[in-house]
Amino acid sequence: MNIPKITYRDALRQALIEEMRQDPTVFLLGEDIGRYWNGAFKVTAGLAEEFGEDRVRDTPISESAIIGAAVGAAITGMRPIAEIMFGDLTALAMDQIANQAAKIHYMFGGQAKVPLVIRTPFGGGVNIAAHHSQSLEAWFMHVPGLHVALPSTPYDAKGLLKTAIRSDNPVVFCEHKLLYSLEGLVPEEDYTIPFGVAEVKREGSDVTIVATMFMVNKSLQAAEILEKDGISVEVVDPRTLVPLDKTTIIDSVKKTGHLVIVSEDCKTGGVTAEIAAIIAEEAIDYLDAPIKRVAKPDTPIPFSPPLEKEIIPDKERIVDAVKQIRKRGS
Amino acid sequence: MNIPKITYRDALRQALIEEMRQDPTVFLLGEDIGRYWNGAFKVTAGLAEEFGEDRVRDTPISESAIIGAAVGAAITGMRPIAEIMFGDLTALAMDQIANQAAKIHYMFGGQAKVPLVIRTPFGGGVNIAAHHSQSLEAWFMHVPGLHVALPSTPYDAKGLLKTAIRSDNPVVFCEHKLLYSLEGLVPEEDYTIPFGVAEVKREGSDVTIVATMFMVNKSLQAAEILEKDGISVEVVDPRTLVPLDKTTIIDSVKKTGHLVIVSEDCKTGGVTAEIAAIIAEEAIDYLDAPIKRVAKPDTPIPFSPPLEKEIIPDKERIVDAVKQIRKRGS
Amino acid sequence: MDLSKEKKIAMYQDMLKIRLFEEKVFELYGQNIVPGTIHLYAGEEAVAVGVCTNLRKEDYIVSTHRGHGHCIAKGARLDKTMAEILGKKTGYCKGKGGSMHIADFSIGMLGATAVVGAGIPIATGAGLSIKLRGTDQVAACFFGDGASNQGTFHEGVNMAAIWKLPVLFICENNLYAMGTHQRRVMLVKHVMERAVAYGIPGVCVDGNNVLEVYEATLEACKRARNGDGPTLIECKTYRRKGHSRWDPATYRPKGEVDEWLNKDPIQRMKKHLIVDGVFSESKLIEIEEEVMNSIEEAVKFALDSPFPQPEEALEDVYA
Amino acid sequence: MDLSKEKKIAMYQDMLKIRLFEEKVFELYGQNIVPGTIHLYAGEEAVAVGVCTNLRKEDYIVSTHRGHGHCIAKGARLDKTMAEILGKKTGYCKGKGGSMHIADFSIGMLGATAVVGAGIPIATGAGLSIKLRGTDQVAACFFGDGASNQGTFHEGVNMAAIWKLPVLFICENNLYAMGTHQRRVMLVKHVMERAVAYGIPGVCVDGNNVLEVYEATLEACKRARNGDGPTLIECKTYRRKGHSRWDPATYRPKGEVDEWLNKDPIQRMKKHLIVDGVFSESKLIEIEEEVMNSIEEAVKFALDSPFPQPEEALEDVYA
Ligand SMILES: Cc1ncc(C[n+]2csc(CCOP(=O)(O)OP(=O)(O)O)c2C)c(N)n1
Ligand SMILES: Cc1ncc(C[n+]2csc(CCOP(=O)(O)OP(=O)(O)O)c2C)c(N)n1
Ligand SMILES: [Mg+2]
Ligand SMILES: [Mg+2]
Repeated sequence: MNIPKITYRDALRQALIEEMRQDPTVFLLGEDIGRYWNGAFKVTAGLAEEFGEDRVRDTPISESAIIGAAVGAAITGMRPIAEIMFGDLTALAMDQIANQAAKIHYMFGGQAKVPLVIRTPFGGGVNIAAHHSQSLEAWFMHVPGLHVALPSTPYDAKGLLKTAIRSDNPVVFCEHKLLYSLEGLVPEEDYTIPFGVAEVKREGSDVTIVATMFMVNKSLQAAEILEKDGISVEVVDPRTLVPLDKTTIIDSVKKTGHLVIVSEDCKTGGVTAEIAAIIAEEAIDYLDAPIKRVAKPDTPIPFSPPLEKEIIPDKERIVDAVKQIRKRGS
Repeated sequence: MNIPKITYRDALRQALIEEMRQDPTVFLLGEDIGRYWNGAFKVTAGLAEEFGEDRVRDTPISESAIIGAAVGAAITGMRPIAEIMFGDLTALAMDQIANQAAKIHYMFGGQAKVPLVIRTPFGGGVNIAAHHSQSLEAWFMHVPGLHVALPSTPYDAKGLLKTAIRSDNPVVFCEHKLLYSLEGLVPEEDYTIPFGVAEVKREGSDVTIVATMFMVNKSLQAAEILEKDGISVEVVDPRTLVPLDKTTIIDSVKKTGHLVIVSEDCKTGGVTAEIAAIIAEEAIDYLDAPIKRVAKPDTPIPFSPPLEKEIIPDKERIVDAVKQIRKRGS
Repeated sequence: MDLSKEKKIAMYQDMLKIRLFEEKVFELYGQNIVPGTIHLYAGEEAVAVGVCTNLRKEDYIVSTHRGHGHCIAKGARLDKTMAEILGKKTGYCKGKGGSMHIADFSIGMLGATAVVGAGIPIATGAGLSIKLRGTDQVAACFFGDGASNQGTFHEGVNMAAIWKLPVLFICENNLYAMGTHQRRVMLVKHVMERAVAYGIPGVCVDGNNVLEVYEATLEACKRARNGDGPTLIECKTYRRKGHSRWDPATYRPKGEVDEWLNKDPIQRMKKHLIVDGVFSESKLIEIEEEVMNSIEEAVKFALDSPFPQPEEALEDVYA
Repeated sequence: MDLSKEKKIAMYQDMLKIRLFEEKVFELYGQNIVPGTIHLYAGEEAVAVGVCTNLRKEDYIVSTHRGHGHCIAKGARLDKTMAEILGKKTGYCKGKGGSMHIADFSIGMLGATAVVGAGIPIATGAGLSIKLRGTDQVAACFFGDGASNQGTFHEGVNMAAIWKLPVLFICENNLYAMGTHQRRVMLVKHVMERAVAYGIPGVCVDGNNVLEVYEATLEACKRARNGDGPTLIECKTYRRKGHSRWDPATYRPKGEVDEWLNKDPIQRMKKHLIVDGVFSESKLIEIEEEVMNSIEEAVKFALDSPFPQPEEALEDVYA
């Protein structure tokens, strides 16, 4: 079998196309996702042409109503996929996401389902400064009722997006600007990846790195470097934060006794905090050294290239973190 | 000296009045804070009468513009105190809080100051369900540029609010619905409590409890019960989450070797996660047992009294948590 | 107007049902049986009933914190409504929602939201769903004068306008948002004037006259089902009580209150029915008794129902 | 109109400064010297200049992602502006803000925000501050046609209206929000029509005619300084280039583009100045050279300036 190599962007588009073809209730809405612009990151290119402007719907610049309208459509039989052009702008729709979409199923005693996907790109690295570069997945992780998916490869992107679209729960689907052009093997046929199942992206025995999104790549690079120094690193990618596959993470920590958590969001109160806390509660006895978090320092994201480069975690910082706890722990 | 006993509500009001009297740039805005309603929780009662409707300004129901207008006033020489009637509704103003107020000082290279206080009540326990009961301080903790204060006593309420008002940074000032009527000793004169200084609300030697807001009270009650069982509990109240007084927390853990963290917000990605992570990174060697988090389970907040009671942490759950790790750890 | 005698009587009966239901809720919270807060619909019955009389079962409504009347007018069961308000397991939402979050999806009642204005884009979404599915349903969205200052109003109405969605935006203008008089928070005299900004029709009716509300909605429904898009209907009305459970509403001048209490929608409809010869006073008393009985039954059902088990708090987070 | 010869020349000069500055930015990003994205103001110069000519140094402006023109018109230094755009330490924001977040508080330029519409309530707040401090300043708020669909527009303008704040809401209607034509996202023909919803005056001017913009703003400033509240001024204009750095703007029909390029605000002012006998063509060329020199100097300054040190990323989080 010949599995084609395509980009993360195309993998996402494939998932959208396949699901839209087989389920007429699936539709897209968002700013400039249609034929005139194809989406800010071109994920929806060609979709308006195939499915028409009714199902690939350009909206006004009204983030709150984009999500609100998606919620209204979701509770009345449709499966909307809303795009928020930049993850930072989810802040404008926070009430609709966290108070409405997330809570409707519960508040109404299970009467309503909210099969809604919110696609949005997070992440820095392209010098577009404080309002277009954040990684805010931790906000959504803290809101019961939401699922949070964050694929790091084209394969995961397609499989997770299909699961998200078929889910009866609202899903915040986090993409990463620097991943869109990354290539990987993606089967052309239908497949899904279940939520709550982490993947060990690289096996190792000395140190566990739990990393998400673009940081998975950087962690894999760090692992290569560390291997030359004789340190065997296991890289675990949770793929969804909610539900979170604690078992795979804990099993890896049991094996290695060392944990480094890597995420691009702000350190305080971020993704790395929750994962560290879980281990501190449930698996502390297996640790041979303190946990180490590698995250963005607590600053807004600056524009100037040397400044931005400074604060976004890179492979050197990951290597350092691993070495620090290895020195201590064994 | 005779220190009067007043409520948390009155302590807050005292702080507002004193600061407004001495600084003409301080003013309040929010929904129904004026003479017709006095604020949903009556904190601003009488203020419109003393300071006039210009400085105690009723607004339309426009949370986003309330904060936006406060930001605009703050960067042009005023010291606005904005009230968001319920903490849940900060979601409507999330962009103005997290993307504008928090980032302006940084984005503009330090040119502008944003001396803005956002007062808002969090917390459950009064059966007003999913949209009026949340505790969302972890969202703000995750946003660099914001300070986050959360007083648990009338004394702290007054001292911290004065510090917040005099601060040149935006402060999310978290109040708790069930604390408003709580009484405590509050000096009538001017005093402030610095941010980033935790208070040991009770000394003890066996277990450290770090707790915030209404959970401080419940933790103190739990400590009483535990004392009878021969367990000596130290209760640490951080009082501000940003900046966070790590030293006092770590020192206490060094002493007791046991840590229980108690907060009313959702467990996943919440306040307890960050504090646990700090210890797992910086003080793990002092722990004689796993860390234990006592928080609200990951559900929206239900209306019915038995349901709400079930999920909000109470003293029994705190006692249990302490006993569990004590059994294990020593 | 194409209103049959039967329909008129049904409208009267529905308004009365709401009024007596609300009086019962008031009584129960006086006895401390109702947890949390409550926003009574009493005084505004003509709006919900005038609107919902035009709706079919499969049509949608989106409600607010002041939603009991919307539920009942759309055809919700009194017993499950009352049980929900009391936090019982037999309530519409198994006690999880309460007064501010009632819903009955089986009759197209898409739920109340306690975030003022948040329902507006949700109704737009229901309209979008109708359009995409190609049915001739409509979605009616209730909201207050205060809500019309929210950004969601602007975004939600504009979106429905540009896409010509079958949505009825029903502004229940009861002059106040909590203690805030409309004139202190908007310069327009009528919320309806804002329709211009979206290029859709706006109408203003006496919201205490159920027939006027009915007629305006009839027109708007026709437009909507015809594919001609949304209408903004402002209904001038007044709440008989304070904003919420604990509000004595001292911010309302006595003259104003008296004037409005005199315009009671139920009394007016009653008079109309009698003058019009639709029904005799004695028949109306009979109806009243019938309604009262149904409410007593609902109360009994609710009171006799069990609270949910504590562990149910952990259910229904995910579908 | 009370416009002196000097003022007219200054207006021409400012427009030219913006145009040539933007052309330089375009050239520099062609050479890959500009990091990130860029939204050029070229074509819309008459708006910023027409408005800011009425403003005093102590008046405020609030800007957008398309903000270079606003900066320059309000009197910002070209060198520090260019340095900021290139991410240099000598820029207005020490390189932390970049093109989308320039500010110069020393001249009342309260900053650009890259969140569309977010500046509107901030401008309202500046107006509130003016009112509370009792000065006669005004705050001018720039935003696009697309931004007028944001909830913040509704909330921010309404709040300024009810409190009669000295704010000028300047809608730069360049027909598109990215690839989205105005007609696809609002049913009103003119954004200005939305003023009705807030009970404030709305005016619509040819945004490529700097004198018209000037005049409308003059009137609005008078109202504002007089305590009569805000005005919504819509300026019809057009961007010469794509929305942002990488946008070829193929969604705009050629006829439309040509028509608008023909209405170039700078050429029109130039013609006016010559016809009016204000200045000779040769004098205008002299001005052009002067402007060009100042831009070359700014570019040199920016290029020669160092980048910030990496560790500066950690500074300025808190005051
Ligand atoms: C977004 C939001 N802001 C504030 C509140 C608090 N609150 C509840 S009801 C209400 C007044 C609503 O006024 P209106 O829309 O006129 O409806 P009415 O209560 O008059 O029916 C307010 C301010 C809320 N629930 N949601
Ligand atoms: C709230 C928000 N939504 C979307 C974007 C992405 N975006 C940047 S500029 C723009 C178009 C803005 O259009 P308009 O307000 O007309 O201003 P123009 O670019 O035409 O000057 C969009 C959608 C953003 N930055 N902020
Ligand atoms: Mg009202
Ligand atoms: Mg535009």
